[in-house]
This record gives sequence, C-alpha cells and structure tokens, in this order.
Amino acid sequence: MNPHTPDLRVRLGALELQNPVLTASGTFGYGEEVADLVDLSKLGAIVCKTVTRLPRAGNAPPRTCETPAGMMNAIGLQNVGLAAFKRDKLPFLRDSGTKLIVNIAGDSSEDFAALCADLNDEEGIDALELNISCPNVAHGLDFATDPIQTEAVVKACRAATPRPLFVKLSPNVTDIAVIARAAQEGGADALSVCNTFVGFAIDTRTRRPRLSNGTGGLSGPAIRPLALRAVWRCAQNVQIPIIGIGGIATANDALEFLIAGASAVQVGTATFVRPNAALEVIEGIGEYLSQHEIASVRELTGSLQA
Amino acid sequence: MNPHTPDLRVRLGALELQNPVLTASGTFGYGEEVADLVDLSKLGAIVCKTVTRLPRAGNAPPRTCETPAGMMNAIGLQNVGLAAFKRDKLPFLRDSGTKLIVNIAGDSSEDFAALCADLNDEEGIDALELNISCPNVAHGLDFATDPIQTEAVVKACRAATPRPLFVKLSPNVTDIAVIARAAQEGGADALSVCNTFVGFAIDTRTRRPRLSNGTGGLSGPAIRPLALRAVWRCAQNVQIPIIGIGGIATANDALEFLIAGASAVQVGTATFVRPNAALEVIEGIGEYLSQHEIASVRELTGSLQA
Amino acid sequence: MTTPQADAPATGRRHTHARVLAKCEVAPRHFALTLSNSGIARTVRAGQFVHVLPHSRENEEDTGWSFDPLLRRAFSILDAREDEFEILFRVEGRGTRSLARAEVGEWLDLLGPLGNGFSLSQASRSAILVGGGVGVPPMVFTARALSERGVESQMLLGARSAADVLCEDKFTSLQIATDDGSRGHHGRVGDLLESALQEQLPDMVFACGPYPMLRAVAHICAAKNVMCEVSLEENMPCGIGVCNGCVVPMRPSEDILEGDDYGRFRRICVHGPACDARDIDWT
Amino acid sequence: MTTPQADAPATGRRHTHARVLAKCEVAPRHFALTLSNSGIARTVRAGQFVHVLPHSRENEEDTGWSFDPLLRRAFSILDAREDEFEILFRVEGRGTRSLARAEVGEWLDLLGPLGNGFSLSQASRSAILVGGGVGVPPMVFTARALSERGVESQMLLGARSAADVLCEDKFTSLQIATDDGSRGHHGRVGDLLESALQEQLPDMVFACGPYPMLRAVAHICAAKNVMCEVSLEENMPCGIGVCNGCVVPMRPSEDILEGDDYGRFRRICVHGPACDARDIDWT
Ligand SMILES: Cc1cc2nc3c(=O)[nH]c(=O)nc-3n(C[C@H](O)[C@H](O)[C@H](O)COP(=O)(O)OP(=O)(O)OC[C@H]3O[C@@H](n4cnc5c(N)ncnc54)[C@H](O)[C@@H]3O)c2cc1C
Ligand SMILES: Cc1cc2nc3c(=O)[nH]c(=O)nc-3n(C[C@H](O)[C@H](O)[C@H](O)COP(=O)(O)OP(=O)(O)OC[C@H]3O[C@@H](n4cnc5c(N)ncnc54)[C@H](O)[C@@H]3O)c2cc1C
Ligand SMILES: Cc1cc2nc3c(=O)[nH]c(=O)nc-3n(C[C@H](O)[C@H](O)[C@H](O)COP(=O)(O)O)c2cc1C
Ligand SMILES: Cc1cc2nc3c(=O)[nH]c(=O)nc-3n(C[C@H](O)[C@H](O)[C@H](O)COP(=O)(O)O)c2cc1C
Ligand code: FES
Ligand code: FES
Repeated sequence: MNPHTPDLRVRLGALELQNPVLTASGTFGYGEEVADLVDLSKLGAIVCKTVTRLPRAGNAPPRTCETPAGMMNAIGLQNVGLAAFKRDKLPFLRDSGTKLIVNIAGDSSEDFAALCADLNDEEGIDALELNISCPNVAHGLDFATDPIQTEAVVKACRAATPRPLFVKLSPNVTDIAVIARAAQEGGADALSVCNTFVGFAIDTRTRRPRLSNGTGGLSGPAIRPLALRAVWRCAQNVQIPIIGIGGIATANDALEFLIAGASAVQVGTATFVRPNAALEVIEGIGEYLSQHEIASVRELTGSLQA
Repeated sequence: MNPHTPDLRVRLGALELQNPVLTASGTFGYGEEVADLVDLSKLGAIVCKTVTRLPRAGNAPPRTCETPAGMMNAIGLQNVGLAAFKRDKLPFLRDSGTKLIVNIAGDSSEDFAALCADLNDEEGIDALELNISCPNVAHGLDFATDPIQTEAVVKACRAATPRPLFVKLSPNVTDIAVIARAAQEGGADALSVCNTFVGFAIDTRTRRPRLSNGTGGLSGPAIRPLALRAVWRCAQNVQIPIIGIGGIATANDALEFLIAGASAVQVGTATFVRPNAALEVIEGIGEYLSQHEIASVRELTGSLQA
Repeated sequence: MTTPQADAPATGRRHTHARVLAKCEVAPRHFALTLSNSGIARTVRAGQFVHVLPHSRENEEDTGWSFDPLLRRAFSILDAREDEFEILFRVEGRGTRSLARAEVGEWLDLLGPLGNGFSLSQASRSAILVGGGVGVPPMVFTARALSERGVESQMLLGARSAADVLCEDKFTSLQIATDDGSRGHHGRVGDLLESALQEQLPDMVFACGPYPMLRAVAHICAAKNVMCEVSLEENMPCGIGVCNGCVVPMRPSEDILEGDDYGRFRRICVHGPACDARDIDWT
Repeated sequence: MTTPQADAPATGRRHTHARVLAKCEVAPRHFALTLSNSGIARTVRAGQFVHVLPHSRENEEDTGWSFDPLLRRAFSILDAREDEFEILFRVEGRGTRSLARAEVGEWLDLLGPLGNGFSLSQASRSAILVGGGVGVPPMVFTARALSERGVESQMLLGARSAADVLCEDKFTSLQIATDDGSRGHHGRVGDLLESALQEQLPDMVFACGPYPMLRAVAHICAAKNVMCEVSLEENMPCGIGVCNGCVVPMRPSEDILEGDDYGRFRRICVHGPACDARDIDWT
C-alpha cells in the first residue's frame, strides 16, 4: 500500500465506513440543511437528529447559551416525527453519498423497539443509534443511568432489527463502564460515547435560568477531557467498537479519542463554529497518519502507550 | 443599615464569616506562599491544602496540563503531613487575620476521625473540610461515590470533633443529591460542592497520557456550568448550607452559585490566573448588592426565580 | 402564512473571510466595520446577516487559537456596495468585546449572507421603518433598497439618549425618539409609529430592535391592519439551520399544530430573522 | 544541598502590567518583546522569569474577555535595563500564538520577577554558559551580569540549524553547535562542553534548554566534578508556589526522605527554575 495515502476505512460492527469521522446527532440537522456548505459524500457517515415516533415541538426558547469554551443546549428533541422523517427527510439522506445512521429515541423499551422495527423496511439506513441519554426531556436519562434498563432497551431493539445498533451513552453516571457493559450485554454493535453533560446557567441580572428548560446539556471543547476519559474507561471494559464524541474540534482532538480506544468519532458543536469541521478533521487525521507513517487509522485505535 | 455598604457576612453552621468568598483547597497552598501578593485578612476564609496523617510526596510530573478554558491536575495530595502541618504551617495560618478551614483526607473512616481528633487541641482552626473526593489518589473517590461510606465517614468525624464539619463532594456521580443527603445524615454542617471532574488527555505526538497519573481532575471555567448544576441539585435536597465551588473566576460567576443556593463560594483555579481573584470576587459581589439594593448577601442564597 | 418551508439550503451563502477595510467608533462603544468580500456584498439583501467568529485573524490561513468565546455572533448588514459591506455593533459582552479588537488589515471568518431578508416587494409605494438600538443599522440598507425600487420610506428611530442615536445621517426622512428626551420625541418610538399611522397607512412596516419595541410595533400595526415584518433575535449557535437553537414561538395555527404542538417553534436563522409579525406568538 | 526551604514569599515579586515598547521577529516564529516595567526591570536577576497572561490588552484596566488559553506562560528574562526588560519566545502552541499577537502599545498582565535566578556568586572567576533553543535568552542576561561582576564567561549555543541560532550578537565569546551542521560544530552542544572542560575547568556551568541537553550537561559536569546549575521547565499553573504543579523529582537524599518519599518533588517556580544539577533525579 502507498504510504502516502493512508487507509482511513474503519468498521463498526458489520458497518464499514470510508473514514472514521461522523457528524453528531442534533448538530447536523437532516443533512439537507447544509448540503451547500459541506460535501456530504466525504463524511464517514451522517448521524441525523433524533427521531421520535410523534413529532415534537421541543422546549421553549432560549434553548442555548454560550459557556467558557462550550455551550449548553436544551432543544428538547424537536423533530418532525417518524412519518415525516420517512417521507420528507430520508429520500435526501439516502442519496447523500455517504452512510446514514438514524438516531432514535423512545419512551420505553417497547417504543424504542417499535421505532427500530418501523424503519426495517426503509432502504438506505446503515445503522441505528439509540439515544438513551438525552438530558433535556423528562425521563431522558432514566435509561442511561441504569444498567438494567440499558440492557433491556438494547435487547428489545436487538430483537426488532437486524441493523447494526449503536447505543449512545450518558457521561452523567458514577461509572460509565457499568452501563457500557450492560449495553454490550444487550447486544449493541458499538457504543457512542458520549452525550452532553448536565449543566446549569443563571442570568444574574434577572436571577432566572438562562435556558427556559432550567438545565441544559454542555458540549464543545470544554468537555473534551471528560468525554475522553469516558471513552477510555469504556474501551477498557468492553470488546465492541466505540465512537468517541465530545468537544472534538480539530484532528488532534479526534486522534486523542482514537488513541484512547475509539474506532470512530463524531463532530458536534465544532460544526457550528466551522461548518466543515468534520471534513477538516478527516484531512488532519490523514496527514497525521502520513507523517507518522501509519498505514491504517485502525492501528491507532487503543494505541495508547503506558 | 446603610444601603451603600451591603452586609457580606454569612454563616456556615456555627461558623460566621466576614464574607462568603473562600480559597479552595490545593489552590492556595498554606496561605504563606502568597501573603505578599494577597491581603489574606480580607478573605472570607482560607481553606488550606489537604493534610494527611503522613507526609505525601504526590504524583510524578507532569502533574498538570491546560485544556480549553480549564486545566487538569493530578497532584496526588502532596503535603507535609499532620505533624509538620501543626508545627510549621498552623502558626502562620492562625495569624492570617481571617478564618481557617483545615482540609483533611484519610484512608478510612477511622483515619479521618483520628485526624479530626488530633486537631482538637490546636487553636485557631475554625472548621474542618473532609476531602472525601480526591480523584488523584488510589481509592480517592471510594467515599464520595457511595452514600453509605459517605455517611459513615462523616458520622465518625462528627463523633471525633466538636468543630464545624464541611464535607467536600465529588461531581463524578450519577446523582449528587443522594450523597449530599448521606453527608447531611452523617452530621455535616455544610457541603463543599464540588471537587474536580475526572478527565484525561493524550499527547498525540508520543501517544502517552499528558499527566503521569493518567487521569486528572478538571477545574476552571470549563466546569462552571456543571458545578453550578451540582450545587443547585444539592440545594434542593438538603437543609444545610452549601459552599459552591467550580470554575468561579468573576463576581458574576460567584453570584450564579449564590443564587442557585450556595451560602458561600470557593475560588480555585482562578487564583492561578489572577492571584487576587478571590478578593476581586468579594468586591464585585458588594457592587452587585449595592446596585441591586440588596442589603445582605444572605438574601441572594437560593433566590433563583422560577 | 406559516407553511412549513422545505429545508433546502439558501442559495449563495458561503463560509468565507473578509478583510477589515475600515473601523470606526461611531458612538461610545459602538463600532462600524467595513469588510471586503464581493461574494457577500454583491448578493446580500436588506435584512440578511453574517455570522462572525469573534476572534479576528492576522491572515486568511490563520484558524485561530482560542475556543473562548466559542460561537459565532450574528450581525445585520448595515449596507453593501460593490465588493464591500458594513456591520455595526455595540460592545455588549465577551463576543463583541473580542470583535472590537479587530484591526484594519486583519481578517474575520464569516458565514453569509444568511437569513431571509425583508420582503421588500410587499411595499409597492410606501413603507415605514422602525429601528431601535442596534436594530437601526439594517434599516439603512432597507431604506436604500426601497428607494432604489422607487418606494418612499420614513424612518422612525428609537434610542436611549441623544448619544445613542445611530446612523442618523443615512436617512432622508427621519424622526427620533429617546427614552430620556435628550433628542427628538421624549418617549417610545412606538408613539411615533402611532402618529405616523394616523396620517397615512403604508404598504408595509419593517422593524428591528429590542423585543419589547417589536412587540409594541406588532400590536400597533395589527390594530391598524397594516402588514408588518419584524426582524427577530435569538441566540444562534450555528446560523445555518442545523441546531434548532434559534427558534421563536409561532402563533398556534392549523398548519403548525399537527401532532403535539409540532411546528410551534421556527428557526429564525433560516426562516427569519424577518418574520410576519402576525405569525409570532408575542405572549 | 536540598534543605527544605521555608515557604516565605520571595521578595519583590508583584502582579503588574507592562506595556509593549517593541516587538521584533528575531528568527522565523521567534518574537522578542521589549516591555516597560521599572519594578521588574530594576529588581530582576539573571535566570528569573515572568508569568504572562497570553492575551494582550488594549489598556491597563482591560481584564480580558477570554478564558482560553486560560493559564499564564512563563518566560525567562532576556535582559533588563532601567525601566525595560525583554523576553524572547518561540511560537509553539496556543499560548504563544496568542501572545505573538501583542502589538506595540498594548499591555501584558504579568507576575514577576519570579523564581530564584542563577547563583552567580558561585562563579568567582570564570563560567561556562550552555543554552539551547529558547534556553538561550536567559544566558544573555547571565553573561552580562557575570561580566559586570568581572567574571569571564564563554557561551556554548545549541540550535537545530543556522536559522534557529538566537541572540548570537549578544555574546562576546561564543561557540555554536547545530544538529544539522549548517552552522558551527555539527552535533550537540554537549560536545562543545566536553572540549571546553578538557581545556580548563570553570567555577560554574550554567545551562538552560531542552531536558535531554540539560541531562547531558549535568552528566558531563558531574564526571568532571564541576558545579552546574540547570534552569528547568515544567508546566506552571500558578508560578507562585501555591499549586504544587511544577515539581521536578529530586535525587533521593536523607533530607528529603522523611516519611514516604516526602520532599521528593520540588516546586521549581519558587525553588527554581535554577537548580543544582546534582540534586535532580535525572532518571
Ligand atoms: C439576526 C441577528 C442580527 C444581529 N445584528 C446585530 C447588529 O447588527 N449589531 C449588534 O450590535 N448586534 C446584533 N445582534 C446581536 C449580536 O449577535 C450579539 O448577540 C450581541 O451583540 C451580544 O453581544 P456579545 O456577543 O458580546 O454578548 P455575550 O455576552 O458574549 O453573549 C450574549 C449572550 O448570548 C449568548 N450567546 C452569544 N452568542 C451565542 C451563540 N452564537 N449561540 C448561543 N448563544 C449565544 C451567551 O450565552 C451570552 O450570554 C444580532 C443578532 C441576531 C440574532
Ligand atoms: C521557567 C520557564 C521559563 C521559560 N522561558 C521561556 C522563554 O524564555 N522562551 C520561550 O519561548 N519559552 C519559555 N518557556 C516555555 C513557555 O512557558 C511555554 O510553555 C512554551 O512556550 C509552550 O508554548 P505554548 O504555551 O504556546 O504551548 P501550548 O501548546 O499552549 O502549551 C504547551 C503545553 O503546556 C501545557 N501548559 C501550558 N501552559 C501551562 C500552564 N501554565 N500550566 C500548566 N500547563 C500548561 C499545556 O497543557 C500544553 O499542552 C519557559 C518555561 C518555564 C517554565
Ligand atoms: C444543539 C445540540 C443538539 C443536540 N441534539 C441531540 C439529539 O437530538 N440527539 C442526540 O443523541 N444527541 C444530541 N446532541 C448531542 C451531540 O450529538 C453530542 O453527543 C454532544 O454535543 C457532544 O459532542 P460535541 O461536544 O462535539 O458537541 C445535541 C447537541 C447539541 C449541541
Ligand atoms: C492544582 C489543584 C490542586 C488541588 N488540590 C486539592 C486538594 O488538595 N484538596 C481538595 O479538597 N481539593 C483540591 N483541589 C480541588 C479544588 O479545591 C476545587 O474543588 C476545584 O479545583 C474546582 O474549583 P475551581 O474550578 O475554582 O478550581 C485542587 C485543585 C487544583 C486545580
Ligand atoms: S442557529 Fe442553529 S438552527 Fe438557527
Ligand atoms: S507553578 Fe504552582 S507551585 Fe509552581
């Protein structure tokens, strides 16, 4: 193999991607919103905004605020709902030129499983990501903070679909390894680590919360060291691949996650800062591999030196 | 009362402070190191570096690194030990002109209690802060992640000393309210919320951890929204006073914590950026009270509007 | 009305750079920047905005070295001609403090033109423009664009005090209201609008400014049955429609009330910032 | 030797500001800043440093608007005269990238003078100075201070290549080694030291530069039984002795091995950066 064109392909369970950089759910809409600014076909995959059975209006504004090197959001899973998603959003995503991972959220194991099953007949979906860790809706964190519920919801989905199942974990737990093992036990093909950290902000002038929802989920560079720790801890406790998420803004950040044990990464908040952040990360990973004469990005995964 | 000189005094259990701004343990040495730069007598209180029974060498360097709007440390509780603390450090601290809170850490409930008892005869100690939440030593987080152990260690200390007991909690838990209630149950006079968040960083050039200890504790502005959430959650679940800690760099940051339910705050990492950060925070709180015509800082505590 | 719009990207917007050609402190803590970017200058419409990273750069390649402040800030276009356009901002918080340090010759990283702009074609003969605070700048562009279409416009300008009156030399027909009476009418700009509507009803009212002003304008126009477009503000993490952060509540209507309040919130970075005032839930 | 020193604060250090009087790109990506601050300039000793916030400010009151990069950066004093002093840095990461944007007329927020400085009095007649990379600047100050004391010094300067040779015009007696042989001796600066020590043994060797260079220098001096002080680097969150972050490992010795390795680590922001090379645990 030519050492100057490193191999960026990675495998997440049965799913092979052309490179390890995905867009994070909720930070890239349904892809179509930014097709003029980002060459979608170059992405490892698109993870679309969480889809729920029924459309959701989401939380009242203000839904976001800035924090030091980060931001908080409490969108509240605003989305068009399953029917409109299939009708209006899927056709475009199917033809984006890259793989599609549909992120779903339900109220119960049954609801999650039914969503998986409902999508079984749709073509062009390469994997499902189970959002069991949204901090911004009532009971959003019930699953991801309890290993028994985590295992149950993954099992139910596993029975409902043959598609690769990625489970998105929450960092808001005492030991994420416990939840990671439960998800693996339930039959997950990969783990997405992690969702946002629950935070709070107050406007001292009005003495009210800055977000209408009160709490929000912290994302962006501020959380990178914490997310990296979560990924590392999971990598040492499960055998399935891990998708690293949290504060990745540059190729160097992504490399940290790969070296810590991730097989792929997702870029979220950084896309708000630079719409092409994910593509820049892909390019930078390639340059690093060339410079260090590493033939494949797969060699990086878990290559941390003691 | 003159509306132009707001009352900054606060009470933490039996302890009355001239103002609500303390220095955070481990970020202000034993006070003497910075007496030339900071007028110690103006502080609400000094919380000194954690003292253990025996001297500790701490972790090998590198012990710190910078992160976006934050830093990580893995000092490993380097300290002179109880005997040298009493002999060499206490005399200065006793005469600093402000209150002294001695932060201690032990290996077991018995060790914690013995440390409390050993200090009973020393004059000039106004309260003890139990560091049951250091992420940078083996088993450092065992107490603060388990309500049963938390309650046990506080009970043991409660029996060993008549002094006000503040318990320093870890944010690295699924629900800090559970631990907060356990500490209250054990007899804590106040809660210090919170210690650092466990993080990780990798040098991608060498593929080694940036810190010799591997993981470290994240502090600084980056964690402020997360620490504020922890304080708010505790405030809604316990009746004892709370000391807010985490990323406080300006008076406005401190005000957020007070409004969320803290009775006092500690300034840590910000002191590295500006040695007089704590004094600037005190001044700014005073200005805010004057501007908003609030007579006492105690009115702010928990004054969040729905 | 509120037909849910398809989410195809707006045309012409791009991620680009602009050089600072001029910088002027037009009022205390208010800066106007003249920026060089022909792509934006030649395509932007009145009421559109640019989304700017708050750290200036020494050259085009410079990708910055700070994640704090992290997010872009939105600024309306004051005016555009050939290869240049202008923005005007007040130093408010950390974002604008940082931006105020941009020097002539440095570069800004920006996305634009963004948003929908005002529906100028709805005004065939006459329009009233209402601007308050840093809502005045986009009205300069709007007034010029209308005048080029042969539409007469009258500007009603609100400010806290005489010192805060912005861009007054840019309007041919102008009335001013100040909160403290130090200039023009002592009171709200809404008072000026009520008087103006008493004289003659325009085809359209276009308004930009603080929320309470816009709500007052919306109510006044609704009472007189005059069409009104308001340019709204909300925190905008992405500015390009992907985050769902910048929503404003829409009035309940049959279109949007499918499911459980579905469609009640509209992203104003793409389906705004200009909105028909009647569509907004002002409560 | 390593008697645990009392922790009374150093005298003279303060939290202060300095105006940028001059800025010069002395080599590619290397900047020298001349800073105005008489308090520091008049009290600083060779080998001491200043701790600088990496964001320049427009005026003295400006408290900054960014928390990223968050922490101060340490820079050795290149030289000081009357009310001015100089620092020289290489643009390395985010901290120095930000600092490189400081413009003449702007202000830096700094703490200083910090650290202990070199023990110049230990050299009564002659000294050898060894500097590599950005370890060269403090040797300029050291050479001048020695010469003012009537002590002869010889400078051995290491660099990657001819382009990276810093401050060569500041030394009267100078030998150069470059890694690529593009200037002077082709090899390490340690080779130059070995030759120099073969000719004559100085009272002291003072060294500053990358860790591998310092270790080599320490070994060479130990073998010849020449006293050597090295100026060490470690990440320094506070610079004022309160965080215990900036430690380096000391050689096991009876003094420090009370308890369980107690005292094995020394804070070099106060008990350094200059250290007796024999005290350091170089393993
Ligand atoms: C369409 C539009 C046009 C505008 N036009 C102008 C104009 O022409 N002139 C003008 O002066 N101002 C304009 N603004 C306002 C401007 O974008 C800034 O929000 C305002 O100047 C606040 O200043 P700051 O960023 O310094 O304040 P900061 O204190 O830094 O931020 C203000 C608050 O907003 C939040 N915030 C800031 N940016 C974001 C973001 N991108 N995403 C989420 N939350 C965020 C933060 O939580 C913070 O508390 C416009 C805003 C919009 C939406
Ligand atoms: C006593 C002393 C004197 C020095 N003199 C000079 C000099 O004269 N010229 C010169 O060019 N350099 C000097 N340095 C090095 C300088 O301080 C910077 O560390 C170096 O330039 C790195 O550049 P940066 O900050 O841009 O790199 P960055 O990439 O921003 O930081 C380098 C790494 O260090 C860590 N880091 C940076 N600052 C801190 C801090 N304050 N606390 C903890 N971790 C931190 C970060 O984790 C980062 O990974 C000196 C250092 C010391 C300790
Ligand atoms: C505005 C916003 C909306 C989000 N919406 C979702 C969502 O709908 N589903 C989901 O699983 N994660 C959602 N997330 C979480 C991101 O996918 C990601 O896990 C998190 O932001 C951390 O990554 P980052 O720091 O790169 O942004 C959202 C994040 C943001 C900032
Ligand atoms: C360098 C460093 C050392 C610390 N050492 C201790 C310690 O010995 N004991 C302790 O209870 N907390 C220690 N902490 C935690 C702080 O007291 C504080 O809880 C934490 O840093 C969060 O506050 P901040 O963001 O204001 O720094 C340390 C923090 C830092 C940064
Ligand atoms: S700002 Fe992100 S959708 Fe409008
Ligand atoms: S840098 Fe904090 S003790 Fe030296």
